[in-house]
Amino acid sequence: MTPETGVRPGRAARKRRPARAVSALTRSSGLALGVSLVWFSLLVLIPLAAVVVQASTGGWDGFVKVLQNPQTSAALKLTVVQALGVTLLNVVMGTTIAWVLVRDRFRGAAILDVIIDIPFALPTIVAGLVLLSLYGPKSPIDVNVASTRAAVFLALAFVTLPFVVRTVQPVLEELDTDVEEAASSLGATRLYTFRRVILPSLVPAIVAGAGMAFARGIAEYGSLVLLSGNLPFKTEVASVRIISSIEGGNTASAAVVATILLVIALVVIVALDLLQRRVTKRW
Amino acid sequence: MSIEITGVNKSFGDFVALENINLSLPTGQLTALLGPSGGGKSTLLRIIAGLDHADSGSVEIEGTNATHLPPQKRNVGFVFQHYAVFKHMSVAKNVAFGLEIRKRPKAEVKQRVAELLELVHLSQFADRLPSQLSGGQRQRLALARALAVEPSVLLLDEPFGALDAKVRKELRDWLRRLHDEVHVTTVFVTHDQEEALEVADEIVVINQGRVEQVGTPDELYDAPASDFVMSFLGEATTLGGQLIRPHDIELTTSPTAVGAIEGVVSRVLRVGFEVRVTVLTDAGEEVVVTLTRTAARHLGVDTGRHVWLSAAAGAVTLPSAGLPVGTPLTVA
Amino acid sequence: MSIEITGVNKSFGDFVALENINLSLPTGQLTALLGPSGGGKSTLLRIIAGLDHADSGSVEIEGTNATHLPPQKRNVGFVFQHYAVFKHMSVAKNVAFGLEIRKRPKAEVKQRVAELLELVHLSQFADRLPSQLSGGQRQRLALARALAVEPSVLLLDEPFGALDAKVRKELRDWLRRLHDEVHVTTVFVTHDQEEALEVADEIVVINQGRVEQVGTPDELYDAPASDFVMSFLGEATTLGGQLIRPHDIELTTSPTAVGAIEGVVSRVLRVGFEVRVTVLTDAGEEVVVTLTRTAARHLGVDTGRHVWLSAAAGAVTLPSAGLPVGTPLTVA
Amino acid sequence: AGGKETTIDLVAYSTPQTAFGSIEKAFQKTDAGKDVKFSESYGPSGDQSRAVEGGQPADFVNFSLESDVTRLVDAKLVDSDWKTATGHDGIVADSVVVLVVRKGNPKKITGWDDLVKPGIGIVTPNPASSGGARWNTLAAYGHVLANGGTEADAKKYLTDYFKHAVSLPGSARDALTSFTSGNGDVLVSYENEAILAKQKGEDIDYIVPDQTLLIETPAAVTKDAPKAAADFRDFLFTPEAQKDFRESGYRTVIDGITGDVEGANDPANPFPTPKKLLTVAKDFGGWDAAKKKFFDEENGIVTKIQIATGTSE
Amino acid sequence: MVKTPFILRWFLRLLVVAYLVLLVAWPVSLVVRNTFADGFDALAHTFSDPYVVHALKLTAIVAVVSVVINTVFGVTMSLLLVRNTFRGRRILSVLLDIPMSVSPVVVGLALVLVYSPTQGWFGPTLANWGLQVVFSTPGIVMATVFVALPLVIREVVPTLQEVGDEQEWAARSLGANSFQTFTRITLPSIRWAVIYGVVLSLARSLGEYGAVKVVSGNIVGKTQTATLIVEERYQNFDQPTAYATAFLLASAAVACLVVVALLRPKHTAS
Ligand SMILES: Nc1ncnc2c1ncn2[C@@H]1O[C@H](COP(=O)(O)OP(=O)(O)OP(=O)(O)O)[C@@H](O)[C@H]1O
Ligand SMILES: Nc1ncnc2c1ncn2[C@@H]1O[C@H](COP(=O)(O)OP(=O)(O)OP(=O)(O)O)[C@@H](O)[C@H]1O
Ligand SMILES: [Mg+2]
Ligand SMILES: [Mg+2]
Ligand SMILES: O=S(=O)([O-])[O-]
Repeated sequence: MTPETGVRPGRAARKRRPARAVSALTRSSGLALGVSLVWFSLLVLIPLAAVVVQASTGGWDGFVKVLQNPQTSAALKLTVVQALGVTLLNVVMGTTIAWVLVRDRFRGAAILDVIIDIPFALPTIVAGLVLLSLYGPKSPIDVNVASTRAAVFLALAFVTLPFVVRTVQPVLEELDTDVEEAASSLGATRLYTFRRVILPSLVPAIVAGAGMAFARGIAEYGSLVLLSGNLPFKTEVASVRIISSIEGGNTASAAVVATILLVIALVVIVALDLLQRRVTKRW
Repeated sequence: MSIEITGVNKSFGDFVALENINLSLPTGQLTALLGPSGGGKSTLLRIIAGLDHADSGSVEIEGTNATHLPPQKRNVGFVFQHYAVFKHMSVAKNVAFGLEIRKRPKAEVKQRVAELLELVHLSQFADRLPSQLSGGQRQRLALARALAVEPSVLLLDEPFGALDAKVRKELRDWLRRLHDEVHVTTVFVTHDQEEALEVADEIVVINQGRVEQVGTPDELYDAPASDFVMSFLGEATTLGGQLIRPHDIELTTSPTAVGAIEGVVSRVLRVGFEVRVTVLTDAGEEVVVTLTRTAARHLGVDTGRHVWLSAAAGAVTLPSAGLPVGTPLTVA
Repeated sequence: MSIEITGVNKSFGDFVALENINLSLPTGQLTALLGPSGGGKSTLLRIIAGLDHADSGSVEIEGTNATHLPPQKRNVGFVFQHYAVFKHMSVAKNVAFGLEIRKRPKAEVKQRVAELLELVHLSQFADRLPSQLSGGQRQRLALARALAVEPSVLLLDEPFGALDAKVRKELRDWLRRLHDEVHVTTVFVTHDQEEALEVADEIVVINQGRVEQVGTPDELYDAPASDFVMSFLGEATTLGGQLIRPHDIELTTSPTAVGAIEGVVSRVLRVGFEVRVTVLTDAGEEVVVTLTRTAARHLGVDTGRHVWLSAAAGAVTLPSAGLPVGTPLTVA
Repeated sequence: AGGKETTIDLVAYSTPQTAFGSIEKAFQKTDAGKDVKFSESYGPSGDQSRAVEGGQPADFVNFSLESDVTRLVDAKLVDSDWKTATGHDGIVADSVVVLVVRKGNPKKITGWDDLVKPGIGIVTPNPASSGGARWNTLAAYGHVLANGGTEADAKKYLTDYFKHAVSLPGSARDALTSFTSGNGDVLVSYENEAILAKQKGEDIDYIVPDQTLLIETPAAVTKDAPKAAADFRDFLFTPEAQKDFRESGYRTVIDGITGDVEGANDPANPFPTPKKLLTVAKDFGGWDAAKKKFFDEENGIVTKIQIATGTSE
Repeated sequence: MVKTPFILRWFLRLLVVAYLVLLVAWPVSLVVRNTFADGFDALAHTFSDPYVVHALKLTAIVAVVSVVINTVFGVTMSLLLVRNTFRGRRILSVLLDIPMSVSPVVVGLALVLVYSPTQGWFGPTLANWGLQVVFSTPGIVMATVFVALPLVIREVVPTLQEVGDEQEWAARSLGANSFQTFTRITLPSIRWAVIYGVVLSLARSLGEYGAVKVVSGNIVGKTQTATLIVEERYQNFDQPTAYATAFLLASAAVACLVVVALLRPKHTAS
């Protein structure tokens, strides 16, 4: 295979000057973009706008007040910290798992491969239950994390597992091995080759997976409630605050928390994107 | 002995790519691997570099058994037929890669990269990404990258394939010179017979996974072991059922020599300094004869002219087996 | 006129890859694009095929303005420098692709694929995946794929780059013959001057994004418009400050000609049929002279021998500008 | 109604699902219910109420909190006279707050005071996210007052209570699940839940504390509901329907229903009268006042206590 | 291909096996064990319960429809993002990740705010046209599509970038139009990404609870999906049915990948 399957000469230049004819939308892709955008708006943008509108009924003060509530801000902080931690774990473990599944197809690897997606398919209550019975007070291996922050972390690790694995896997499948050979012939060890040659190609996929894992992490609720116990200031996550506000008849402050989570997600996703650009540039 | 290959076999499934290869390449020698496409050249080179593993047989490099050594421990420079440049690194970073692994001081790396880019005429492209290079530029990059680490063995898989004769000659001369200076053991694959004849100390002809002949350029040219080697190294044509080089045929416009074969000129093609004359003999053979332009002008060779052909004194001839060389392919 | 290129410019960022290119390539002509690496050959070819767009200027194919036509509407066959074979399809499927797109009957597709694979010697590999092919085999696959659709214009970017002289010659002859039979307009990029001289009806020399000269092989060889063209097409050396072909120098062992330049033979290299003699003149010039082996033997040329050099009658010479050709590169 | 089928869209909180199963069958045997079918939806009380407010089809609703009906009155989906349309203030079933412990009561829990002893872990649904769970909190608070304590004592008790909480799941059922999965030593829940769980074979016991709160679950029909819905609501107050409520662990709203209740501590005497039974109306001034005083997101007592306990750790 | 050193290979293998066993395999084995605690009784019972069967059917329909929508939308979007430049492309790319970060309850809330037949922005109008979105199947589909929206895109985009467009151009030059190029060249090149995207979306669609709960109304035998019934049954002490249904959901995700694994050619070229 040729080494430049990735980018044909011309692409980079195109990026620099987006006005080039090559890149301009053709009529059919313009149409496709239009239809997609309408659908995306109807499904996501407009409903979320409705949430933001709700949030803004209290004006700026609404936001300040919600953020000043120590319980809410504690929950937000916990959520973000845990989600970041889990994202980091996923970046490392997800990439490793993908690597082992694609490149080290040992006997039994197929079994591991098919269970990766189960955390998505399992109803949250069942997920919570089985985690609780293995890592709760009745743990057969005496690991009791119930009602601690470790429980939040564990539950999030469970539900976010597939993201990085599944984004990295297909890229690894398509990755050409000749550059790896080139690196090793230049004296690079396997690890060095991985770090300097393979990893940069995986970075976009890892970042995509990490972004989703983080997003899911800050939004998760169902699977961690049984395990974490929802203790205010300790294991209560932001979603619980949203639910509480809704229950308390205060949709506006629920919407405020939801909006704050949206903004955090946006910031993190943009930051990841920028980081990826820097990283891939630097290498 | 720098590289010692003993009894190497390699199959891909049922397909035998290399069959009982035995070679010894002395330290400091410049060896050319020559052979038709699919003959197994790249496979052999990859096995020497440790990028592929032989099914059986052993590879010794500089006295140590390297059969099971990973590539990075072989101190072998490799230029890939498909370049295999690092897509996400700039040109300069690509070249610096091997040096950085070896933890050379920054200043040294920088200087060495600059020198090498100068050598391959890529200085002005140092900060570009490989995707912004032309084919030949990529190949030069790959070359510079392999040379950067000053390996004890250099393996080059068609290092000049995408380069024009001028750059090719420069780099070739440079390689020859580098070689003469530092005596790095070099093996390079080429599909260019002239290149092999001109640069190599020794040529290994590989065909269908087997070594056909090993020898100095002159040995191979003057005493080809088989009609395959003869027709593969330089042009060959058949004259009276014998394989002979077009240059070794004497063409006269009158039947001077005894046993000269008569024919009619069917085509005259001038290629730069040379003139290629195709003669249809009375026996129905199509013989190609090469003359210098001066000789052709002198003889007044032209289409339709009756000529007589004979082997020059001391010409190498071999009985032509199988298909005559240059059998026309049918247009599909 | 089959292909008419008018005022084409193309830049990548600040880098000017093509500058005001004007060319007309008549229907049925076989044109070679020749030039140093990075000169803009691939870029031009890609613009003709519609794979890239010029910043300004227009491309006309067979009378219709194709400047804004998508590639699939141009009926242009393209062989990519880097092959761009379909990785997930078998060899046969790759070749069949264009035919299947055109909804040709199954039996016809099968037969045509078989013929083409036969032509490029890949019949036995029909069911392999490209990743299981050698470099040359991939190139032949790419060639067969482009030929399958019988395009009205064939654009080949170094179609024989990875092939040995023998296969190369076969395919080249085949291309020439195909061309003569069906008169498909063909443009092919090559870095091999000899190939261009031998096969092409017309040669376009491109350097640094500009057309240096357009002409028949003989015109270019005999009347190069610049020292660039002269030194690019065939070898050139400097004799008394004049650019001249090594073949055009007369070497004598005694000062026969008036104004002959004296020197000492510093190196004698035999390359197959030829002998390349390097002479160091008293003025300190390194001159390369090519002789036939017979002539060299006859003259008794050997290292250290005093010889006299002069331009042969009718030799083309040009004042040598800038760096003399063959300036040694420093070993980094 | 002449063979014409009517469907009643029934929207209710989770717990009475079993009871409604048999009550519906019984109703369908009556004249009024002959051609009636049910389309049912169960879930957390607040969620269900909001869904109806948001347009979920509903003819008959049954919630665990009065305020969930009030929401529909405000949305003009339920007539404001829903309480007086039938007797019993619209309350179809009662229960009390109880303390659920592990089988055999290994921690020897007998009343509220035992909950705040060292080493005891409490599981109770989160009063913030589960409207129904607010009964528990009021009971815990109210028992201090019932014993003659001051509001300050009650606050102090509630603070200790939340300090001992090891799990505050989102709803009453989640809390039960959490408890039966091993969390905590005592679960604060409803008597009917405890009885139902025992009926289903869970390894638990429960204690009716001496001072506890009466839980009252309201039902109503919506404005556009077919007549059958009102008939069904009225049917709930018949002894037949009340018997079904009783059998699934509820205390009846009419007198005179007897019979053993399987799963109760003493099946023959399933519903002992606590020494002191608080009610929201009497002891807390009704739900509106209680909500404001205890559960206000900013200044509610519970909110403040949670902040105090949370930040003190 | 270069081999990874023995020790490193085993270290990675063990690490991955341990991690996956502790995090997924073991917990999931509990589901299996609970399902088959009484042999096949629980499964048999589950399949004889008309409400469960209805819920399973509904879930199957919703999941398939959602996956189809998300796949078509996702692949189209990915192509637009990678192979074109247009104003706002990067903003759009970031926005596409947003649905992941919205709490399921908020997803439900947002959809209700817009599509509620009584109070929504568009709901009353749509209701006038006879289109009931929330509290019926379209709403469930929308919620499901919403929560799984970025999955296919995030799978496909990196692979599309890695594969490059050289082969696509080759196809164009051979006369293939955009559609043919897409189906014959692009799609096969990104097939693994699409497959993983589909499997992930499917799993996510099967398992979603919170958002679906809010928009479905959880009407037994009508809008109750399998996940909702698992929750309900578990809480009503019908644990065997809950586990059996959960087992079926997990099996669907596994089956999907097993099919993929079987379809995979024995030795893929690399
Ligand atoms: N995407 C790009 N961005 C920037 N520069 C580019 C890009 N693509 C090509 N170039 C530059 O344009 C010039 C012409 O490239 P082109 O590929 O046409 O050369 P070429 O004549 O085909 O050379 P070769 O014989 O080496 O293939 C080169 O100097 C190359 O570096
Ligand atoms: N992975 C593989 N699977 C099957 N056959 C293979 C594989 N790799 C190479 N081959 C076959 O082995 C033979 C030798 O290949 P190799 O690459 O060594 O040829 P080569 O001499 O380098 O040819 P070229 O000059 O065309 O590059 C070829 O016929 C090729 O098709
Ligand atoms: Mg090769
Ligand atoms: Mg090129
Ligand atoms: O279902 S509850 O709201 O009563 O927990």
